[in-house]
Amino acid sequence: MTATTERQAGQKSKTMTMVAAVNDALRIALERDDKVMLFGEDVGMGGVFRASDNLQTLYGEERVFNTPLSEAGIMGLAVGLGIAGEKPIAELQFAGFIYPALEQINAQMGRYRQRTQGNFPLSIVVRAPYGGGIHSPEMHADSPEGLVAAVPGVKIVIPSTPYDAKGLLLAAVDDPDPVFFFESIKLYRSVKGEVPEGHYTVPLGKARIAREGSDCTVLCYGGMVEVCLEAAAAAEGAGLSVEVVDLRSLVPLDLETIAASVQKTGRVVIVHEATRRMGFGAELSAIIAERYIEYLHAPIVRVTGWDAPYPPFTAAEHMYRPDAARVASGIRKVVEY
Amino acid sequence: MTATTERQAGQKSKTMTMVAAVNDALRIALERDDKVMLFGEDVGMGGVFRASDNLQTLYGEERVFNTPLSEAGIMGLAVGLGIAGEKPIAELQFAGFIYPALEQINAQMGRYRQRTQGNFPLSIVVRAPYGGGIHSPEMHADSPEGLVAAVPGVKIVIPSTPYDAKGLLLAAVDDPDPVFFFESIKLYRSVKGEVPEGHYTVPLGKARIAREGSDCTVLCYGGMVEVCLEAAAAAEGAGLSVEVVDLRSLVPLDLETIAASVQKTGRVVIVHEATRRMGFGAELSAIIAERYIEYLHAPIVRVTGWDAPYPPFTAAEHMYRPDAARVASGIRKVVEY
Amino acid sequence: MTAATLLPDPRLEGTLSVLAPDGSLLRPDLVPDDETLLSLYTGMRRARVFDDRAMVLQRQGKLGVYPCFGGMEATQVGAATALEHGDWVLPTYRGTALAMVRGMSLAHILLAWRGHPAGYQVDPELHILPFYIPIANQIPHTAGIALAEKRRGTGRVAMAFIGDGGTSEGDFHVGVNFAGAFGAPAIFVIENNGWAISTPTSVQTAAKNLASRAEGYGMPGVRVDGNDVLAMYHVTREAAERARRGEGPTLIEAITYRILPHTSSDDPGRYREETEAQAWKSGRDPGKRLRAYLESRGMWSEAQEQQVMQAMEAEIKAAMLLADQAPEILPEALLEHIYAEPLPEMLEQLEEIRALGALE
Amino acid sequence: MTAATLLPDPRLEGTLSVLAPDGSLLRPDLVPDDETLLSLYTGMRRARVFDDRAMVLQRQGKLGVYPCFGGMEATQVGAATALEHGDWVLPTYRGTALAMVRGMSLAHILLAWRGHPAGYQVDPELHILPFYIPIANQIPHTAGIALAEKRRGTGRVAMAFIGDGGTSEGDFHVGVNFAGAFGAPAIFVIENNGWAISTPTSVQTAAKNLASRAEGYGMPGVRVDGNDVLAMYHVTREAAERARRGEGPTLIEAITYRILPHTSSDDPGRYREETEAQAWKSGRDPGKRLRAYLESRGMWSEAQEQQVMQAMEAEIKAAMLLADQAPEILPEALLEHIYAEPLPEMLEQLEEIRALGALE
Ligand SMILES: Cc1ncc(C[n+]2csc(CCOP(=O)(O)OP(=O)(O)O)c2C)c(N)n1
Ligand SMILES: Cc1ncc(C[n+]2csc(CCOP(=O)(O)OP(=O)(O)O)c2C)c(N)n1
Ligand SMILES: [Mg+2]
Ligand SMILES: [Mg+2]
Repeated sequence: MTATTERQAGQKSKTMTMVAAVNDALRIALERDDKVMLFGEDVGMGGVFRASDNLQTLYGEERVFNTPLSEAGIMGLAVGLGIAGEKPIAELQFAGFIYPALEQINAQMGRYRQRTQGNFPLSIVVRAPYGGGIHSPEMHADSPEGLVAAVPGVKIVIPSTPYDAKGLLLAAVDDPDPVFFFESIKLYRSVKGEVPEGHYTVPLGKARIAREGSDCTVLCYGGMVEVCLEAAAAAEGAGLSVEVVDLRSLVPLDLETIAASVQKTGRVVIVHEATRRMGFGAELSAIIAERYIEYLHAPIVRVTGWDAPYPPFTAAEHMYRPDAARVASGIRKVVEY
Repeated sequence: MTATTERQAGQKSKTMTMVAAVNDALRIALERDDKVMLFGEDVGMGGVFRASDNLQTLYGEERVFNTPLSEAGIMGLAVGLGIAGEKPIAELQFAGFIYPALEQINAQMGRYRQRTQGNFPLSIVVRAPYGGGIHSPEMHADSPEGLVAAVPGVKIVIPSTPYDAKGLLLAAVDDPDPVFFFESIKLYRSVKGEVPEGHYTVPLGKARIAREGSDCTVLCYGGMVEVCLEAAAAAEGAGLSVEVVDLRSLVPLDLETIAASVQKTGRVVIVHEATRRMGFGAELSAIIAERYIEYLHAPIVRVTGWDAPYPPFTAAEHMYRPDAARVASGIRKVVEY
Repeated sequence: MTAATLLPDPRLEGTLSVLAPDGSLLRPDLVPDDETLLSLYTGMRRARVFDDRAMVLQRQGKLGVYPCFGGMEATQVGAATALEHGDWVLPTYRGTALAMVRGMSLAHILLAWRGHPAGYQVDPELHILPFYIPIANQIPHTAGIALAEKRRGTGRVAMAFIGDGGTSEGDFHVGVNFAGAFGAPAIFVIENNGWAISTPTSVQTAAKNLASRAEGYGMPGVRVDGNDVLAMYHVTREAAERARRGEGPTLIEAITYRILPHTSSDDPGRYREETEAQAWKSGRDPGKRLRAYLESRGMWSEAQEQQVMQAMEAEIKAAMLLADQAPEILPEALLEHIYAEPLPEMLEQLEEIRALGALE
Repeated sequence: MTAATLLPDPRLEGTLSVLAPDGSLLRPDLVPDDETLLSLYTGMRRARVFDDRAMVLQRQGKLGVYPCFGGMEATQVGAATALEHGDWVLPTYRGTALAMVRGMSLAHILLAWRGHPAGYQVDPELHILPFYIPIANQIPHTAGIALAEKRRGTGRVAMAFIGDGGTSEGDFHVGVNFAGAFGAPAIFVIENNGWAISTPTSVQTAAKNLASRAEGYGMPGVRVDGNDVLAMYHVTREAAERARRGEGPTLIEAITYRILPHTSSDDPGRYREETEAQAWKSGRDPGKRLRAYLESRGMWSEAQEQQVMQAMEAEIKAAMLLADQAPEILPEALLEHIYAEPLPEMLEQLEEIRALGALE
């Protein structure tokens, strides 16, 4: 069950939204392995984004269920089930509600394998809708992937297409380590794509060149990929060739793809929704400054959320979440340097 | 009460340990302002490191007291007291037990000023002994300053000398924002220094050149400063002039001092005990790669804890916590580049 | 009233009622003075009108996601009315009626539900804190505020609301226990409306009721009919008096029902039959209940009713006008009030935002 | 026995005892069979000898900070003995006696308290998890493990220990409530030893007792004399049987006393008079109590006592020899078992560590 297989030749496919792709992956995971259980706040009725729609009906209340309202409890339950050899898929209703669960994540989930010297590995998937773009209330648009990346022992995956969402989620379920799977709320219904039927996996730790280019590298993931592609397309008009790297997985990180792109372009812009200070861009930048500085022709620029909370509702969101214009301005900074 | 004053000329001084300096600052803070309250697990009897020794006797159980055992509760209590206009000084018994409190820190303490548009500012100090070096049990040697630095709205101070410990702590008490004050456990009793009697402050946001040098800049703080100084002294033997910058405060960060040093040396080593991935070194490196890359002659090297939990007791600690030899090897990497 | 509405609801077992659902008086000893009676009634009416209107405004795109409270107004109006000026109130997102009773202006409330910074600038004089979105976080704050008041000997109390679902969070436990341990003058009101989005209370916990938690924190636990505003008023007042006497906190479980969706974004049809909601709606409406009683005493007429409704509609209209005139949000708003003084890099970020505005 | 030791302790009010402190039999109906009696007694003796010895070893620099449990061995030995093979045990840092009863080897335990990785490699067959350092984290795990066993229909239960101080943490609440809500076969034992380092239980909470929390989670709460190993054995067994019958979790509050310092690093003289500790030590020692009973039935002699003690001393010596022979810790140990496969950058970090070793 741990072998990951890429998409089979001849596999049929369907056009679907990102949330449908997630739902499809969850259904297949439940179908393939009786150890898989799916739970979280309101997961039984399909979840607030309908990612688990219909799954309780198909697989029963024993395997797909609501929990009491506690993120620490949901993470702790997942750890306990993992200790006992089950394969829990836990949902945090919004990534902004991960904070009460950080004790269980940091002190337990990430450390359990080492604390038991490999005797109690935890094969857990934690799904969390993250990020902004839909005018949500306070705390509902946070991007805490950087906090989770600080935890040794957990992996982090963030898809940007329906195809990847399904394949990466199925790979995460097969993975022997705890995997955080952040799903961009903005992309749930705004993006459609071809998704093969049945089981396939996209391997963790491999970035995707979303657009090739030679003048500048843009590193991004999740909800920012479409924004960066838009900026890259606009830059083309100005005669600039921008490479957009969709990291797909922050831990493990695809150092090879990053190295190759930086080596080629010598200029790097990093884009994420999270705050700048201690966002995952800090780690990306540090890695590049440590390993590939000889290739750099310009400062590494971060285009990110500001060092402030994500603002609620419509009032100021447009000034907070990076858009193509801001990415373009970041690109200009590095190419004009 | 908010004006900060540097040490007065003619102020008498005493040689004391770091923990004595902390105790002295706490006593003065309690003495100066009736709004100051001091609490946490076992704080009443002086705390497990005796930082609050004798203070309950002096200021009574109403102002210096034990709380029930909950870090979330301690942080939440501090927020509530802050809302009501008090000036709480809360202790987390070990920084490694900050994780259950991250909800209160991230969702509340850091956001309250903005959420109330300045009407409910929180003048809170959170003290937390951090880091390794004393063969402590699992989870007792963590360095979570990077996680806290990810929270907009809070400040972070980490002293490395008794003089700074007292002056920075008194400045933190006067500060109108929540300030996290991380105290290196290793330094508590191993370091002595001259400390003026009475009240004085060391301003937040100003780094200290712990040793001047011209070949290479070492950025460090807290328990790593003495280690870096040792490495710098050893490097001198090899004809290298190493500048050691004791940051003292991570938020706000003294960009000017960092810029001046990087500009002078063109080579940077960053040292901390926390894990490398998403440690505060990531942010430091990213800031330098974004602002001062033109001055760099070498990669930015991070000498840090490994991407793994801090090991318990004596068995493997010597291989985990950066020591002078490791810092020296980092220095060699950047100067020999 | 249909037959269904008359069925006793097991959730209400052991709760205090002053009025029966049909408005008949059960506890003459607990009826407050006329002025209070009228202010409780108009408070509920005004709140309900606002709530209905807010749902419409939300559908028109004039508010963000709105957490409606219609049908539950008695818990909030009763509890808030029982407090004095200077007492603190810590609401959940569903606490708009608490805010109204505390005197927060409707324009302010509308701006809050638009996410306009002005809507967050709560007036410290009102002693009501902003709507708490992350669940249960306010509970430890309540312990802290109450402890501060105790230390100062002001006789003020701090009251927090929380949902039935919210009682499962760690912060609920931690905060209530702290308040108990410190003997702090706090009141915790569990607004038990039967649901946490799609999760019924029976899935939330195996406890028979939530007031039974009180003993484990060393404080009295009180169960009350949350749709009976006189009962709510009474138990809150008693709890406040206990607290002021230095006898510590109280845990109140108010049984009510969420007859509406969770918020303007929710579709309860996905997870429940509406029969129970219908029964509560038609049979246990808190406004109708008190009105029937007031009418039986000749204290209320249809004319008065119309007057309150119309005045409220006019007030909302005026508030909307005011809210619409709120100043445009400047880039500064994003980075202001994070620290007392912005950090240098934040000033640079502000320049970036301004420059982008110029670009577009 | 001095007069002081005979004073009734109010903490014990309402607890179940099978034996009086002097070993006289109070509940003949609850005495287990002879084999169990002897294994409970020798379990306690062995545990106490180990604990005494471990404190000495710690002072000699041969163990890290050691959390002693002497005087509290009955809670752990009684509870662990009541379970079956295959049931799960989640200990706190103070749970060395639990580990011994579960069959963890002494060498293994010694290595754990040295921080040697081998000491963490708990044998999954024993179903005892590593000593939990961060307080209360194990409680939600217990709910998860118990839920897994319930789903599989194995009839196995999961039992967690926690201290009185630990009950104030959010994770305690969250985990116990989850177990209740899921009707999971879990047992939560509060090892109430009166102190959380320097904080007495009366400062920890205003609750009269901690078993009173149970009702708020919808499960039975049981109070037991934690220094009476027969009572501990009995209530744990009952709880396990309930759980196996599908009747859900139980919360047990075992009243005991921390007669020793918090750990080898603590000095209780800083925060308490030792009179209470002395009274418990001399008047309520769990080993003496059972021994007196066994002797009254002619089931134990001084010769047997000497044999157990000497065997245990020999066993500890042998374990120390084994522990001292544990392989030197290689750099690999730091970065191994973080992930199933190390990340590429971790392999580089490993090279760095190795290079440093070569340097020095
Ligand atoms: C910490 C946290 N987790 C999850 C949510 C998402 N959420 C918002 S309301 C809600 C249900 C709350 O139910 P209850 O406490 O009963 O209050 P009610 O909405 O019924 O008034 C959830 C899960 C949140 N706001 N905060
Ligand atoms: C989350 C967390 N906070 C703080 C500590 C530090 N600490 C270790 S033991 C202890 C007291 C625990 O008391 P109690 O739960 O009564 O257990 P006992 O030690 O008495 O067995 C504290 C505060 C910790 N280990 N974990
Ligand atoms: Mg509810
Ligand atoms: Mg204890």
